[in-house]
This record gives sequence, structure tokens and C-alpha cells, in this order.
Amino acid sequence: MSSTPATTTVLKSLNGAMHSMMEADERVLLIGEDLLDPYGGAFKVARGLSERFPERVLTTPISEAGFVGVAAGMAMRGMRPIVEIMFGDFLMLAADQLLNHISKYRWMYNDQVHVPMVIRAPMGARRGYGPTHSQSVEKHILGMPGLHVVAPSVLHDAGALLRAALLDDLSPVVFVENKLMYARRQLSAEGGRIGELYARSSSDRYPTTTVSWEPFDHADVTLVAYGGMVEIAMEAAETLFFDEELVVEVVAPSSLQPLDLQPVLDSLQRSGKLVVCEEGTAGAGFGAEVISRVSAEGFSLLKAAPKRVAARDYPIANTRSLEDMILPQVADLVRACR
Amino acid sequence: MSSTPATTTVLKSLNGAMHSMMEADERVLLIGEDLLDPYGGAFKVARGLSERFPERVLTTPISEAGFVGVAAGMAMRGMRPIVEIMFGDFLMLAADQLLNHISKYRWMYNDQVHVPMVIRAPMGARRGYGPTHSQSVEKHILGMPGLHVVAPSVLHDAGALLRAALLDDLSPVVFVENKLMYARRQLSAEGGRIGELYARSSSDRYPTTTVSWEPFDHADVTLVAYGGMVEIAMEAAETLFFDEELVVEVVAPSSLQPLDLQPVLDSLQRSGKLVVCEEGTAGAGFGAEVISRVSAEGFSLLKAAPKRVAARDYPIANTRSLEDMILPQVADLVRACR
Amino acid sequence: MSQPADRGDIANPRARFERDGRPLRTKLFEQMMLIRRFEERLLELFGEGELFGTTHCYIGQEADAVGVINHLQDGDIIFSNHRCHGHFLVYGDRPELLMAELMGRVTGVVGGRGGSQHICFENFYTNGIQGGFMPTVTGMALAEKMKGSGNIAVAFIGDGTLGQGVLYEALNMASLWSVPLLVVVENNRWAQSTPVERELAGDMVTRGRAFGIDAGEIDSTDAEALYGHFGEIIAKVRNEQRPHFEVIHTYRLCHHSKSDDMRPEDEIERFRKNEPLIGARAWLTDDEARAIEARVEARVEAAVRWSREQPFPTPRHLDERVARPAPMAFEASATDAGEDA
Amino acid sequence: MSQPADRGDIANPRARFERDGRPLRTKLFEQMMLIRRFEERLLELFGEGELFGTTHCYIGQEADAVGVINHLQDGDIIFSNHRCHGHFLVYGDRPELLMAELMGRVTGVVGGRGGSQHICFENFYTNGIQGGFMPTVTGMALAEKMKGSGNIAVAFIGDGTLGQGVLYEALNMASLWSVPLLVVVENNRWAQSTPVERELAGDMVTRGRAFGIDAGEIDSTDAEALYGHFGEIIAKVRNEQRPHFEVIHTYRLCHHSKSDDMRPEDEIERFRKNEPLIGARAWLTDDEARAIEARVEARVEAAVRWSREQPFPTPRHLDERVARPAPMAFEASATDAGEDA
Ligand SMILES: Cc1ncc(C[n+]2csc(CCOP(=O)(O)OP(=O)(O)O)c2C)c(N)n1
Ligand SMILES: Cc1ncc(C[n+]2csc(CCOP(=O)(O)OP(=O)(O)O)c2C)c(N)n1
Ligand SMILES: [Mg+2]
Ligand SMILES: [Mg+2]
Repeated sequence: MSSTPATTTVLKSLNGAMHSMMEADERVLLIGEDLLDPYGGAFKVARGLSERFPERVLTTPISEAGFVGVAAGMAMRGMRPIVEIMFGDFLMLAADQLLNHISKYRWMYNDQVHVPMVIRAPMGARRGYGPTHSQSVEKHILGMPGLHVVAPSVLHDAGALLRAALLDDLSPVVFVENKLMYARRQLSAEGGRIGELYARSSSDRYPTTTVSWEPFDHADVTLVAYGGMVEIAMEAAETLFFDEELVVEVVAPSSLQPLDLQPVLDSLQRSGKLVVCEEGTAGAGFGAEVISRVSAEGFSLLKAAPKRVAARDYPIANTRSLEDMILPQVADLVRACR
Repeated sequence: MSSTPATTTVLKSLNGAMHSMMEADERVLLIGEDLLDPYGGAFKVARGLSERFPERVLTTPISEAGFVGVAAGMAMRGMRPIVEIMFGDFLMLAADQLLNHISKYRWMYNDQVHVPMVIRAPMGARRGYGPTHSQSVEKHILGMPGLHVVAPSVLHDAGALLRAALLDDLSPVVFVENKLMYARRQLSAEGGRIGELYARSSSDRYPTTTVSWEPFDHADVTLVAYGGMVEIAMEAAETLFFDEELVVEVVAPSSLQPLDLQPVLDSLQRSGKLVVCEEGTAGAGFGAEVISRVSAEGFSLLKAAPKRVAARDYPIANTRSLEDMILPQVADLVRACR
Repeated sequence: MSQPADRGDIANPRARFERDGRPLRTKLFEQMMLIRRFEERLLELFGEGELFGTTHCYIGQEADAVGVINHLQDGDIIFSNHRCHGHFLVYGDRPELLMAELMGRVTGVVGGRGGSQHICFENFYTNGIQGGFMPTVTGMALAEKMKGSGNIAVAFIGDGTLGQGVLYEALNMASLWSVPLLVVVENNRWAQSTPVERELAGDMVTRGRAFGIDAGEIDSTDAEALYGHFGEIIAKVRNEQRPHFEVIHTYRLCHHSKSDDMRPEDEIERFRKNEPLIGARAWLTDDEARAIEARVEARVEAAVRWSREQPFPTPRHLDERVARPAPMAFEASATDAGEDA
Repeated sequence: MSQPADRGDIANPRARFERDGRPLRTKLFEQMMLIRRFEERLLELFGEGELFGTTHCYIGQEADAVGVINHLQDGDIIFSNHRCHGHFLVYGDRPELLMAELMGRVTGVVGGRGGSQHICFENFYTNGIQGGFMPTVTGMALAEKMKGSGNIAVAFIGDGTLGQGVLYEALNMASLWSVPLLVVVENNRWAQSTPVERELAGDMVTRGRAFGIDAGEIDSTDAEALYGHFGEIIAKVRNEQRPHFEVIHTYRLCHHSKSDDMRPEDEIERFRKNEPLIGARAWLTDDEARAIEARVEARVEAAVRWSREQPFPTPRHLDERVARPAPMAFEASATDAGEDA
């Protein structure tokens, strides 16, 4: 499984992965809105695919529930569909398809069928798209038995994760992308370093990457982040290191469900202090799940009250001034980590 | 505001509240599937309403997203709709209506409109209805800013809660009922006692009721439960008290969002040990939220690792033997509280 | 009459139907009788407390299932709904598996996990969310088309389910992409307690046509007529590889699920006169009919007996699937005892 | 020409329109010109980096808004979508509020919270989820009917939005309950990058009829023709208190949102010849037209100037709403300077 070079943007990494998967496997197809070239999808992640594989790129009507379900049917009959949801906010239009169909078919049908499919959904704000085009709604689909949720960050090889998700024979996967991240370069470790930083990764199908400003000998805080928040977490950690000599380990899981808690517990062994951040609002979200798991499985490691940093409880405003107030910022993380 | 007598079943309490609300206020109407008399809704909670108020009971096509949205429109134009979702499992068909419409209108429109409506949704298993008719899906709609989630238990006056929800001018409310609970009697406190038990309630719009087998002078465990799990929690607490002399305080909030943490913290002052139970699966659910909030706001009170008891991570099977294995039982709670 | 299913025709109702050399009417009657007696027995078992949960009977609509499904061949797909017993029995011809499922046994169609609203047997599927599977079955048919298998898919839905929006999303895509999907709307004139005129505006057939789909309707409980009617439609869907939408106007004779019937008595009586089994029984001599009824009775009883002996799932069955039991020995002997053509 | 809005006609486009005694064509042209220039200015501001986020322009479809909305009276409801500038400007006649909203100012229509896809102004609403508001607007119209207000609701949707299932749920209920709702489908032949034939199977008008709703279509960019056409339809919806579904075949002349246009040049050129403003301008003398253009220009510039001076929201505006500013002083003086009839 070739991995994409470190200097690649997340967008190129994803696009490249789709090109190579469609090339390698005739069962792979892409389905969603406005996918055809030269348009290539609203965020251009699908570029070039319909020209190379015209039969296997299905541009759809505006029918999110419908085409998510169509893809499920195809998956159950031997295909490997990738679905693109134009804006992740629209994922909830397919919530019933996820809850009562896609995630259930395998077990409910007594393991007679599988639904190997990936639903790509770009989430996140900071682009001035307003309340219905800026959310991070993945928390609302966490905890559906049978459904996996994967989210690359700049500390991962997004294309490799997408490939791993599509190669999962057993489970449908919602693949959370981040709009701002598309243009970012993927950072990948060499010899345990990413530039100045120390880095380690777990060796799962969906690895967790942990970075630190010190060689994992000690830490003051364990800061868990995923997706688009990883960059912000790294910025906060950098600030705290250089301004206040605090060592903040940024732990970035790429799988939200199932969640591998071990790297978080490992880091907590050193720090004793947990902060979890997410771009969406906090209520019953990823941070809540991490903190509950840690409380149950690593309570004795906690030397201080674990904290969540998340969006404030408002919809995401269109205007930048309000949007900035609502979203979690570097300064919020800095404050929480102190 | 008259409250229903203690000997009333939950079903009668809800039905009575709807009768009196429709009687008292012409703006109140009921909308949902199969509501007309003599049928009166799948669980008969709507009985007698369409005969008394034929103009204000709208029986709908099988269109959950549609009629939830229709009710929202009516609420925005001065009505006070109560929506009945036949089985709570179908709530996710209206997830986009909840997320991108109903919960957002007020704030997104700069407080120019309100959407005062209540969506009643019967949740819960243990009746052999199988994977798509037995779930407790409320966790998937927790944490949507602007949407409240209320859940009566036998320790509450369900009708009074429904009335309070409908009288909320500002916020739409999802009102989680429990199918098994309909036939149960509501227990209400007199002089701080419910039968043998000691009881206290917070004085909110949506009170939290706490019961104990001792007069709140000491406790070994704080067991948080809502909805249909309250009875099971009380059974576990009773067992533990009589068999093992453990004092388990059952804390039953009636509002899941917003959540008043104070009664939980109060009880933890005495017990230092937190167990949260829920009938749905655990992932990113109510228990996670409670534990995270307690971790942040009452960390020093926790003398032991807080635990969640919830359904195992499977769909809910049709056959009773599997269903029993999957759902949280009294024995699971007893074990967690020890 | 039914043969013990072997690998060759387990998912091939047409082959099984053709291999049975008896007259068409005889075969149709027996299939319908099996559905009828199976369900009557079910209701008794519920009454006696042996069954738990709920169930939706097909009584009165049997002609639809036999009219449509006997045309389906190996690899063809059916997606059905809560009211699926009739569809399953014609498709799978394994009453004991369905009975065991309803009794919650580990050797039921889906090991007790689903109950009848949520089963999967070869290419036969059901789900309990009205209309929610319409995209799935559309995708299934599309996959078959892309694979060039020549297979088609059939979706069975009720009149009330025409209220669900996602169905129209599916119809639109089925039409745009010319998917070999037959949608059979069984208009039994009620959705639970709601009469069709309170849930459906406009006209059912036009609902299909509005999406550029060939659509038609038939008002009949005559199994032979339905069989002929759908023979042509299914051949067209298969040959032309495009969707079709067909409404059958029928009636359900029993309650919606277990015990909830508040429809006007006289309406029910009126439809009872036209119910499919009375007409079909009249095709046969009384002796022929009795022999068939006796065999059906024996099959149903054997299914009940067998199911009662099956174990309930245990904790390991949360993760482990039990292999599907071989067809009941009974069937083979019934064949011996039977009056094969 | 437009008057400073006062409480009496703030939500009453028809009264405002009637009070302006000038010839119909003159008024229609000025309204369309305002939409056109407002949006052209918007695009410049985006180009100059003064605006952030995205926007969807109505350029080419102006005749629809003026044809429909000038018939709406006090208390009538509009629910519009992402492409709402034209609808808003005819309904509210407050370009400065929309400009301030787009510039993210606290005195914008919704205080900067929503941006143009998510606004609310009196009885005018928009949301950015295609089709998702169809149930809401159906419920609004139903509430008006129950209250006996005599008001109606109008929903504006695009051709592509006919892909959304929830829309059909709404149509079914609107028809069943005879709701005074007019659905206007603006078929601009594209949905983002997708031509209509790739997103829509069958026929648009039949989509309405399939739900028992009167439906029709008009292929025109002639504002006067549209105005006449919708006058009758709206009177019918109001008087008969039942829904209507009407398709306008039109074309959008600019990109879908800010800068994404990959449609064939020659197609665009073809439609440019028929665009509403060329035809409408020819109704007037060149002098008349120039005077109107100058005034529109001045209004748009004043809106931009005013908006630039408005403050951005601060933390307290997370919870606090700023009262809506009075109509711009500019308008009054423009009226003085103008050529009132
Ligand atoms: C999404 C959804 N909503 C509601 C129900 C509850 N329900 C089960 S069957 C039924 C009526 C279905 O009517 P119809 O489609 O006419 O089928 P029939 O029962 O008449 O065969 C309803 C409302 C459901 N199963 N799924
Ligand atoms: C539910 C949903 N899906 C997708 C989108 C993204 N989107 C915005 S506009 C648009 C095209 C709409 O086409 P049409 O309805 O024809 O309106 P037009 O833009 O042509 O006016 C799409 C796909 C959306 N806003 N909402
Ligand atoms: Mg029916
Ligand atoms: Mg369009």
C-alpha cells in the first residue's frame, strides 16, 4: 500500500487515493452531487475521476438520503461505493439511512450481508458559509453500533486512511474531512520526528499520531484533537511550549469510532492532565466520550479535572466576527491547557 | 398548574395533560400518524382528543420529516403544536429538520421568531419489537444548540412536564417517552417521602428527583438514570440496600438538555461514586455527557472512577433472549454500583 | 407442490414453480393456502402467548405475492416490508425458518435477531422503516445492471408508504439511471388505522409517471390474472432494464398488526367476498382442495413443531451465526405422500 | 418608485407597488434593475475582498421575483432559498439591510448571524438546505388557514431541489389539507454544475399534479407576462385556499455561487439574448431608463456606503438583537429628487 508523499496536500492525497483505488478495483465507484469534470465536486476532491472512469462516477440529484441509500444497496451487491456528501451538514438528511439501514444491515441480517462503503463528508467552519454549511455534525452519528467514523488530520495520510476505510470489508465508514484542511500539507513522521517535533503513531488500521515538543520523556498536558482541530491544537501547544515552557502532547486519533484509547492513556501516564477539543459544540460529543472512557479506564491517571474545549452553544454565524467568537480558538486551548 | 394525582399512570397523565392543554388553549394542536379516534395513536396516548377537538388533531401520512417540519411552520405562525412520532426510532427521519431547521430558526433569524413546539417520541425496548422499533435514539439529538430534550420517568409527573414543555415560548422540545412506562403509575413525593423512600426534587421547570433509602445523610453511590431506566435503577438500588446495605441514591433528571448538574453534584457530595445508566448504547450519549460535566465541575468529589451502564453495542434484537443480553439489566447496575 | 429446496433453486422461485408440473391454478392455490394457514396459526400462537412482540399479517393479499414472485429467477432481488410473510413464503418456501424466527429461535431466518420485519434470506430482504429501503433496493438493482447480471429487483410497498419522501428520491434515480426495478404498490386501502384518502393526495399511478417511470395498476384478487399481468411486466423490466411502477388494488382482511382493527365491518365484509382464496379454491375440485389443505396444514404444523424444538440464542450468538438448517425432512416425506404431477 | 418603507407597507409588497403610481412596466424595470445592480456590486465587492464566504446571484431570473412577489399582501409569507436576493429586494425593498448582512454587520437583516442564505425579515424567510423548508412553509400556510387570516405562502425552489424527498411529503400534505401554498419552481436549467436532465427524470409539472395539486408552467423572461400570469394564480390560491405548483422556465446568467461556472458558452449566450432586463429596458425611452438606472445606482451605492459604516457584532450580540434600523434617509431624498408619477 503506497503512501502519499509528505509534501502532498490533503486534497491531493484524497484525490490520488480515489484515482488509485478506482484504477485498481473495478468495484469502486463514486456517488454524490456535482461530481463530474471539469467541476469535480464542490471542493474539487473528485477531480479527474469522471473523465477517467465515466461509468463509475455517478453524479446525483440533490437527494442525500437517497444516494447514500443507493450506495448501500450497491455495497450489498458487491460494489465498493464512495459517497461524497457536498457539505457535511447535509449528512443528517441521511441520518435514518445511517441509523436504521446501513449500520444495522450486517448484524440484523445475521451476518449474511456486509455494507462496505465510505461516506466522505467535509465538515467545519471558518470559511464564512453560515449556519447550515459550516457544522461539524459527526458527533450526532457517533455511537451507532455498526458504523465507523474516521477523521484524518494533517498528522495523517488522508489518502491512506481513505483506502483503509474502503478496504474494510465489514463496516460502513463515515469519513470526516475538513474543508480548511484540504489545502494543507500532510505532515508525516520520519525517524520519529516531524520537523522539530517528536512523533509517534499507533499501528492500527486507523493510527493515532501523537506529537510533542519533548522526546516523550515528560509532558504537562495531553491534548486530544481530531480533524481540523489538530492544527489549532498544535498551534496552542507550540505557544505554550515557547511562551510558558509547558509540554503539551497533541494526541490525534484518526478513528473516532471505534476509538483506540491506548495512546491517550499512554500520554496521560506522563501528563496526568487531559484536555479534549472539538470544533462542534460539546454536548454529548467526541470529547464527552473520550473523557468518559478515560474516567472509566484510566481514572487513576487523572491528576486534574479533564476539560473539554468546543464551540459555544450557538449555530455557526455567517459573519466572521461572530463565527470567531463561537468557534474554539487557539487562545481557548491555551487557556484550558494552563 | 394542576398536577395529576399520584396514582395516575404515565399514559393517563400524558393524555390528561393533552386534553387539558387543548381545552385551555386553542393554539394547541396534535399532529402525527394514526391519531384519530377510536385508534388514538399507536400507544393510545392521543385517545379521545380527535373526538373532542376534531379540527386540531391532524392525522398525517407516513412522513416523519414532513410533519415535524409542518409543525415547526405552524409554531412559527402562532400555533403550539405537539407532534407524536409513532416510534422514537423514526425520529432520525426528521434529523435534518431538527438540526438545520427547528433548532436553528430562532438564533439564526436573530431572535425574530420562536418555534414553540413539542415532539413526543416513545423510545425503548423490552417489548419484542426488534431493531427498528425499540431504540433509544435521543442521544443522537443531544447537543444541538437550541433544542431541548425532556424525558419523564416514574419519579415525575409526566403530564406536568409535557405542559411545561409546551409552555416554553422559546425552545422546541423533544419529549422522550418510554413505551413500557406508559402503563406504570407515577410516584409522587409527599412530605419528602415516596412510600418507604426519601425523595427530593429540584424546583426547575423540569425537576430532577432524587430518591434514597436513607434520609440523605449518607450515600455510597450516586446512580443517575432517566426515562425508563429509572425503574430499573430503583430496583437495583433496592436490591443493594437490602442485600448489601449499600445506599444508592437514584438521581433522575427530567431534562437531558439542558442538564441541571446540581442534584448530581449534591448527591456526589455524599457518595463520591458516580454511575450513569441509559437504555441506549453508551457511545457519545447521555452518560458520557454527565460524566464529562461532573469531571469538569465536580472532579474533586469523585472518589472512584465514574462508570456508565448502557446497552451493549448491538442493534436491539427481536428475540427476547438476545434482547435481554443486549439491554442494561438490574444485575448490570447492581454490579456497577458495588 | 413444493420441493425440498436445494442449492439449485433456493433463490429461484421461478425454477421451483416451473419444476412443479401441476396446473398453474393448483400451484397458485397451494402457495396462497400456505400463506393463509401459516398466518392463521401465527395469530393463534400469539393468542396463546407463545409468540411475543408483534406481527403484520398478509391475509387477503396472498394473490399479490404469488402473482409477482413466481416470475423471479435466480439472483433476482426482493425488498419487502413489515407485511412480508407472504412474500417470504413464496420466495423461500421455508415456513419453518420464518416460524422459528418469529418464535425467536437461533435457527430462524436471521437467528432471532430481526423478527419478520428484518429478515434476509438469499436475495430476499425486509426492513421495518416504511419506504427507507427504497434507495437500498434501487442501488441493488443498479449494481446488478452494472455487473450485467440480467437480474432485477422488486420492491413491495404499501399505499401508506407513498407518504415517505425518500421513496421519490429513489424513483427519480431509478428513472434517471434506468434501473431494472419493479415497484409493486400493494394498495390495501389502509395504512394502519388510516384510510388511503387521508394519507394520499392525487393518484398513485401518476406518482410513478411523474418520475418518468412506466406505471400501471390492476384491481384484482385473482391470482391467475395477477400472475399473467406481472409476467409481462417483469419480462419488460428485465429485457428493457428500466424501472416500472405497478399498483395492485387489494385489501387486507385482518388487523394491521396483532389486534388493531377499527375499520368499518361492512367494508371488510364487502371485500371478504372477493378474497383471493375463495376464488382460487373454486378452481379446484373439493377433493383436490382438501388434499392441498391437508398438506399445507401438515407443513405448518411441522414448522411449528420443529420451531418449538429449536434453541434460543445464547450469549455467543451475539457474535456468531448459526448455519442455516437443511430443509425440513418433513417436506421430503410430504412429497412422497403428496400427489405430485 | 420605491418609497421609504413604513410600518404600513413594510411587509406588503403589493401595497407598495400599487402606491407607486407609475406605469407597470416602469416599476417592474426599476425593481429588476435594483436586483441586477445590487448583485453586480456584490460580485465586485467579493472580487475586491470586501466580502467573505459565498453568495448565489439571481442575475437572469429577476423577472420571476417581480412577477410573483408584487402580488403579495400584508401577512403573506415567502420562503426562499440560497438564491434569494431578488426575492428579498422585491419583498423588503431594503437593499441596505441585505448589503449589511452580506458584509456581516450587526444591522444586517439578521445581524450577521445568517448571511443571505439564512434570513428572516417580517414574513420573509430563507434557509440553505435545499427543499428542507418545504414542510415549514406548508405548516405556515396551514396555520394561516386555520387562523382564517386569508394569507397565503409562496415557496421559491429551484429545479434541482425537486430531487429532495421531503418536498413531496410537503406537497402531499399541502394537497391533503388544502393549504394555501404556491410553489414556484424556478427552472434555471442547472443545479450548481448539473444540467436539469441529469437530475430530474420525468416532467416537472407532473410532479405537482401527481400529488393532486393544480400545476402549470410558463417559459418566459418577460416580467410583465409573468406578472399577469401570477396575478391569476395567486388570486386563485388565496380565494380557493388550496395549493398550486407553477414552474417558470428561465435561466441564470451568472455562476452558481461566486465563481463556478462551467456551462457551455454558447448556451449562456443564447439565453443572454432573452434576458429580462434587455426586454424590459426597451419598454422605456432611453431617458426614462437612464434616470432609473441612475437612481438605482445611487441606492446601491448608498447601501454599500451605509453598510460599510455599520459595526460588526461584538460578544454581546451573541445573545442580543439590535433593533432594525429605520429606512435609509437616502431613500427619502431620492424620492424628492426622483420622478414620481
Ligand atoms: C418510517 C415509519 N413510519 C411509521 C411506521 C409505522 N407503521 C408500520 S406499518 C404502517 C402502515 C403502513 O401502511 P402501508 O404502507 O399502506 O402498508 P400496509 O400496512 O397497509 O401493508 C405504519 C405507519 C414505520 N414502520 N416506519
Ligand atoms: C440539502 C442540500 N444539498 C445540497 C446543497 C448544495 N447546493 C446548494 S444550491 C445547489 C443547487 C440547487 O439547484 P436548484 O434547486 O436548481 O437551484 P439554483 O441554484 O439553480 O437556483 C446545491 C446542490 C444544499 N444547499 N442543500
Ligand atoms: Mg396499506
Ligand atoms: Mg436550478
